[in-house]
Amino acid sequence: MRLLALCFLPAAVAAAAAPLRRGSGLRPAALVAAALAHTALTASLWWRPPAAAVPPETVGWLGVDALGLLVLSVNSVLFLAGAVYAVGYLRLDAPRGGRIFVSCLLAFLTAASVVALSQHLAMLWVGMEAATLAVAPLIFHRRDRRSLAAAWKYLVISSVAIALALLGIFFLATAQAGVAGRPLLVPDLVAGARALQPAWLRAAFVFLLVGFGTKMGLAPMHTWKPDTYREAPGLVSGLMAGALTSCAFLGVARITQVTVAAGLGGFARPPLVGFGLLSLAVAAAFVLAQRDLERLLGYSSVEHVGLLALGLGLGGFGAWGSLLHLVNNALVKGWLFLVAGNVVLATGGPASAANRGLARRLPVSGILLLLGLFAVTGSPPFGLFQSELTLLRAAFAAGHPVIAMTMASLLALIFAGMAALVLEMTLGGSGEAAEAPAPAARESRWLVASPLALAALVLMLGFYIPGPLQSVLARAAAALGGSVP
Amino acid sequence: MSTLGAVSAVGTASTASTASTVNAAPLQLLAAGVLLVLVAGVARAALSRRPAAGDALYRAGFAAGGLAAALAALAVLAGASPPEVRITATTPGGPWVFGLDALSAVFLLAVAVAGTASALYGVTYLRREPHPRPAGVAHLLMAVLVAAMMLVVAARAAVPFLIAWEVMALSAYFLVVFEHDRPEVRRAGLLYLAVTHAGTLALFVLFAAWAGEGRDLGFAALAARAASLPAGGALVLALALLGFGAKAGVVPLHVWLPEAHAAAPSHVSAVMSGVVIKMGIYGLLRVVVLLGAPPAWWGWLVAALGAASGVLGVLWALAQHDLKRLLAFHSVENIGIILLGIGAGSLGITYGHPAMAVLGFGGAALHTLNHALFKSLLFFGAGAVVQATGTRDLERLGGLARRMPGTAAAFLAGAAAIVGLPPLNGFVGEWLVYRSLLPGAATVAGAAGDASRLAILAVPALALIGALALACFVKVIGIVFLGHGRDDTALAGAREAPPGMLGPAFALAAACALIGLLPALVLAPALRVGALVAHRGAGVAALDLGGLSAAGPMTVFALALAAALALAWLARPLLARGPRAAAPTWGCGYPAPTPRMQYTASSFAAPLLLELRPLAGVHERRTAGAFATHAVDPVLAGLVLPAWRGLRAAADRLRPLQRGRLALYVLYIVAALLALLLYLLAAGGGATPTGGAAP
Amino acid sequence: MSPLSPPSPALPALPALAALAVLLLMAPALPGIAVKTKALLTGRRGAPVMQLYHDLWKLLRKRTLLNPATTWLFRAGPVAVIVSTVAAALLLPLDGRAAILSFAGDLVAFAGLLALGRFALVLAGLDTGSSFEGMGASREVTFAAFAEPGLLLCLAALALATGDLTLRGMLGAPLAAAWPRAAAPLALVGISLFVLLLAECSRGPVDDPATHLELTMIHEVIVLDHGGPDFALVLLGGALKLALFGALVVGVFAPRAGLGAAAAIAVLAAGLAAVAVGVGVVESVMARLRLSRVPQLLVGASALALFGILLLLR
Amino acid sequence: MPPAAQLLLLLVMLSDFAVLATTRLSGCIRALAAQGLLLGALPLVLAPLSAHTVVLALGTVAVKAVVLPRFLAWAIREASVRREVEPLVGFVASLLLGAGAVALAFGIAARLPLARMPDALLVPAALATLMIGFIVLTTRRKAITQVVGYLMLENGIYLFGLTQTASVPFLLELGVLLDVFVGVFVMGIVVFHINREIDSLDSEQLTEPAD
Repeated sequence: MRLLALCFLPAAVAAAAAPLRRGSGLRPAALVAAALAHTALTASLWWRPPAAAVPPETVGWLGVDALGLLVLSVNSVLFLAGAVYAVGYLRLDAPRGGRIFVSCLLAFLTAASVVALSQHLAMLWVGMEAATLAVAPLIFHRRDRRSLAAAWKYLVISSVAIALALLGIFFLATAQAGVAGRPLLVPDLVAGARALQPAWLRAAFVFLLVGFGTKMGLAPMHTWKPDTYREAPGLVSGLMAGALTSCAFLGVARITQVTVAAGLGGFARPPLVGFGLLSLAVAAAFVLAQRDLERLLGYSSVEHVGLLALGLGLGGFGAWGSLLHLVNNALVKGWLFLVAGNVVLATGGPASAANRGLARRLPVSGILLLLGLFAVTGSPPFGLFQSELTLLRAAFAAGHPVIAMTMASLLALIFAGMAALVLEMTLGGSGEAAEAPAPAARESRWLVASPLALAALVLMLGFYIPGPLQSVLARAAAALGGSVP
Repeated sequence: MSTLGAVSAVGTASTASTASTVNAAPLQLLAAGVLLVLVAGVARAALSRRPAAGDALYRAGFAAGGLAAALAALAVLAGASPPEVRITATTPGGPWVFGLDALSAVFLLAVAVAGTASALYGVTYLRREPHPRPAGVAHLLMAVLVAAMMLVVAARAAVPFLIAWEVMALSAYFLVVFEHDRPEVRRAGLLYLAVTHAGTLALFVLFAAWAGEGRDLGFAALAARAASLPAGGALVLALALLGFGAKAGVVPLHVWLPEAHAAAPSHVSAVMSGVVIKMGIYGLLRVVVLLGAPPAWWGWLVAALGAASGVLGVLWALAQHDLKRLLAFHSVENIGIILLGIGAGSLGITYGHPAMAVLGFGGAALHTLNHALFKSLLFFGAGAVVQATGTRDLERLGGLARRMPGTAAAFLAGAAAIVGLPPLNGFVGEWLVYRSLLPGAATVAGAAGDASRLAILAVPALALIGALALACFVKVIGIVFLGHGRDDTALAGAREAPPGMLGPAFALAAACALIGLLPALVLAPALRVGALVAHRGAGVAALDLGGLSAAGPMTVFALALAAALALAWLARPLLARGPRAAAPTWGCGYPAPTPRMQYTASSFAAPLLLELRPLAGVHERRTAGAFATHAVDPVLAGLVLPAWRGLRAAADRLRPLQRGRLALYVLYIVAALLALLLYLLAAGGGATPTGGAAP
Repeated sequence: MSPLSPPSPALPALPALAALAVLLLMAPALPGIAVKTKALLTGRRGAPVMQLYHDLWKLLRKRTLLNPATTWLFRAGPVAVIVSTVAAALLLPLDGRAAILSFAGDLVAFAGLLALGRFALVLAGLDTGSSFEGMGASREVTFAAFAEPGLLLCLAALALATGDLTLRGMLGAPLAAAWPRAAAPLALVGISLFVLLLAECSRGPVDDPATHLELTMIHEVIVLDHGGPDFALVLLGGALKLALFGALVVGVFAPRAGLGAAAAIAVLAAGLAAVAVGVGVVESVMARLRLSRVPQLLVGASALALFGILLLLR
Repeated sequence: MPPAAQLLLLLVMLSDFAVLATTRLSGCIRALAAQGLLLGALPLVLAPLSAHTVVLALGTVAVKAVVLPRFLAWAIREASVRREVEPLVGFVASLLLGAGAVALAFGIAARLPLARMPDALLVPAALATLMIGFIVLTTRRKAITQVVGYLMLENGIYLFGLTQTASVPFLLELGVLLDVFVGVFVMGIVVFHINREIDSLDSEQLTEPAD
């Protein structure tokens, strides 16, 4: 019941909020209320999981296992942060009263919840498709030529990806033909994994990896990311980089779960590692000399999904590290994109290197951007440090020192490239910023509360991983054939 | 603040409770020190509206915290061995362990003394800056920096170590870019940050490689794994050189160091040069402690890097006309001396000469402490000069000894110490390093084929370093403090620094003199540190450390020399006959000498630099009226910047791949798919699956 | 494993004190001997051997001149030169057996004391702000930078040959024992030390103590502004340094551990005189080197010592 | 194995080539509509006749043969796009690529271990259509042709889905659902705006000098 509510409550709120008149202020309130309710329901799943965690309680095709719960919670928290932010955002920038904006956001939440909770791969696919399409109008939010181009690319590439994923699901169904168990249900697939036809399973893995990998933004299928993240409002980019990416990762993780359970881990891992390293390399190459903050964050997102894939591919500690990184990445991406959104709101232009002295002009956002640079690049004491260190350990534990050293070298390059831009934007600025708009009005409490909260969470994860999270991480990692480091 | 869980003391807890409380005291003192320093910083930041009260609180809190930490260090150096504290962690990598041993203690002492002195100096220094910025944040960052360093040396597990390490690096970064309105400061900051982050990543890899499949990243667990590392831990040792070497400023990883030190406010330069870079040395020594006997190549490599850093560092320093940059290059030089000691120590372990090992490591440890004292002192002096004159350019300074006698005296003491002149502390440290390189009786008695005897070849390098350092500091003092001012506009308003800045400087000068005059105080602890690091080498226990230290005669020598100098100075008036007569400087008959005719910093150093031109990175500029040299860092200008530009150019060449063409983007997806399908075929995916039954 | 060296005896033996007295008293005569030798070889009468004693006496009775541009460093320089040079002499086994002060690694202290003297003297010169004295200071530290590695190489070679880390040992009995098995390297070290003596003590062909042209001077030009008793101390310090290096050279070539105290002191005196004569001979047969050639000479001397070390390591 | 199915599949492949060969946008769309019609007919001949099959066939025809092509035609008219296809790669080269794709499709299909094969031509036709869809997607300039390519890709997947109708219900419906989604979003919103913004459906003009 709670699961159904998680999925359909946002949609219901969206439907209820759609007819509201503009300017009533009720629409942002409805958004926040839905987000709060969603978070509360999600939290209740932590306190009291639906009876019998293993095998997952299944409401039709819905169920909650550790992996799904993790993704669901990440999305929920991120969405709540986004919803609070949206209150401030819609006051400043709300074409048509934000009707489409709020409806699409809630639709996205519904779709993302379906992805996280569905135990049926086809339904996961449907959710993925719906989530993809739900954010498309949001990319086109600015309604100019550049955002149109970005939305078009996003739609075509996502559609191709989603089509390939569908083909992958067909292959998986083919592989399952003649095997006992309900078709395409994850627990049944895992239970009967050894009986699946390996050839079709491999083909399914390949297509699902390319399909969902494109949605994650793994290189070389990442091309839509920088354009899209630059054009979408910061809030939407944050949700895409944090939540949509997590959903896509869940898709990859599910098929990896099945493949590993079938004893084909040796087949599944090299491509994951390859995509991971390639993503890091591409991010490094394009981060250098990048002049736009949001594009930069887009490439940073490519880097981080690369790390997610890498961890999954390394197995062992890597699976655990990857899952922790999922949490960290979502939170830090939300943090940074919201801050980038503040920069765009305050300066009225793109968050490019032409901006100077943000730490002084936008005291909270500027400092958060500066700190975010260190958080997103895995500097201690932020949470990403723990996950990246775990990934490096995983590489050595799996006997791949070269992978570890390649990864570290690329991370160093990425850091240099990111630091060059972010520091140029945040520091300095006295004398250069004579034309700066009055910053105070543009940095309302609603706009900084969420990034601050997300930053606090990321910082906390560097020191302290709460017990329930530990156990969920451990169970999810075990499902992926990994172990707790 | 974190990592909630049970705190339990292990180790010698089984001894009598009274003994264990005494033994635990140093760690409690350290914790108190860290907390006091942090509280002082937070209080100062919170009281930014009432700077006077904030400053007073900050001074008191910082001094108390520094004192507590110093006491903890002294207690351990005096022989206390506190049990380790373990904190159950919720993060991966096992429990967080903290402890203090003699090696930690000597670095903790440096942090406490130089860090506290710098912080106290910084209070007055920042208040007097011409364009005052909110100083509260800078003081808070300083507190964080010092507290983090205290934790770096106390950490006994990789995760807390890395956290403290990076907090240290980042707070230092923010301090370096305190004056970030100047573009060159931002550039310097970026360079520092890029290098330090790369170094941190190297440390990540180091610990990851060391831990392997292990789940516990505690140092004890790592030490237990040391024997099973492939190739004698070659990877770990190489990464240690990379990660810790970058922090320490070993050539060629030093490129960030002069830039950052020149860009930072002077008290920050003092603490960075004095102690932050020493954390790299600490890391290297800690790795040796945990890893046991390093292979021979490592010892030779470290010694060679030390010689290169020392000689090149001082040579490049000689070429500088920027006072703070010059001092920064001297840090590279002194890191070189320290590395020579570490190299000798490591060779001593490898070749089974415990005395060599103990002397080398002990010398490295002592020189670390010494350098912390006199380099901070020198930066205090430089800061006073820069603040009084508004310039760091040597060619515009001169004659400040008459305007700022206190600063000049303190700077002179620091200079004499860093050059290694007896009877000051620099001499004592270098003496130990020399002795580790020189053959002992045992070595000579050993076979002629004993390769460790080749370490003697580093002796002339050390001598060259010393002589060049002397040349350089003669230049600095002569140009800055002696003679006549070269630029009246800069010097017109030069006044003596206030007591708030002179006090910390004199305190450090007194510490330098104390160690120099009473080497007996430090030699035995230094050699104990050396013995700790060398401990896995055989035979250390049998060494007579007291005999090895020669502390007695050294002390007699130093005291006698100091007494003779003082007596001679006091007796000097006895030689005077009649009243003094004033006479101007001999101008060789030229009737109208001007200050512009004085020897300049360029011309002073030119003969040496031109003699060693290929290494020195000096460009000459001769005009009819003037001779000037311009210094470039050959590594930065010839290696690092071209490499960086090359990388950016390569990245630019990749841009067309992402030109926004949808067709191309789809093609990438197709290509990825095809590649995977090929992989599938190669993995036997098609009709002939290998992993399962084909239908 | 034997300890590297026992601590030195608390009370120095009487012969050591006597030898020190001989060294100090004889020092001002050495430049005179050198000058006399040079004069005789070039067919002139030359100044008397005892000239420096007269000069010192004369200077000590003069008034002190005070340059108003200077600070206390200007006056401290000469004092520090004397003290550091005498202190360095205490570390040498002048009687062939015992030094007044000795400890393992005191060779480093020896070099450090010489550096201390140089540091003080050069700063005293720079204190005037004169460009001549700046020039002299620059040259002095430049040549010292090339001479110091040579000195340490020589001492290290001695340490390697004797297995002793004290000057007392490496110039005493162990050295005498080492000569038969390591004659060639020790001879190289001795020659190297002699060349270093020429440079460190500002003798030809490196410097010309007799020149009166400021631009060509090295050592003399640093102390242009010193006068009266200060200048006397500087001159005395220079002479002492010559004696000190002379004692080193004598120590290497004539280890006197086997001789009686009186004989050893006599050999020291004779050796010092011989070294001074040697200096005079060199100055009379070699033209002054161009300044840029001096580092080559010094590197050459260091190479000799290095070669000696390589021979010993073989 | 009904010969009708063979015929239909051959026609499907022919329509693939028709899309590749035609120089007019309207021709492209007509070929696509024809393909949709063929796809709608296939379930009827491959699977036993049932209400479900009929509904599926009707739905497929409605979406793939009627709604989407009309939509495209309407978009062309509305945006007054020029009628040429404007390929990036010439028509002959495209056809050769297509031929290669078909050959490859047959080669791969022969190696695939399929337990129950409704028709020998089904898998090659699916793969060929998929690959030719990719060819159209990557070698044609205009947004409209890219949509056509994408829909062909979809059709290929639909064809493959026909192999699984028996074991997994609703998979094909998912494919049709995908079409609806894409139809609504891509056509309804984006194409409309492309029209308004830049008076052309040339997606090359959407290329921003990005990185």
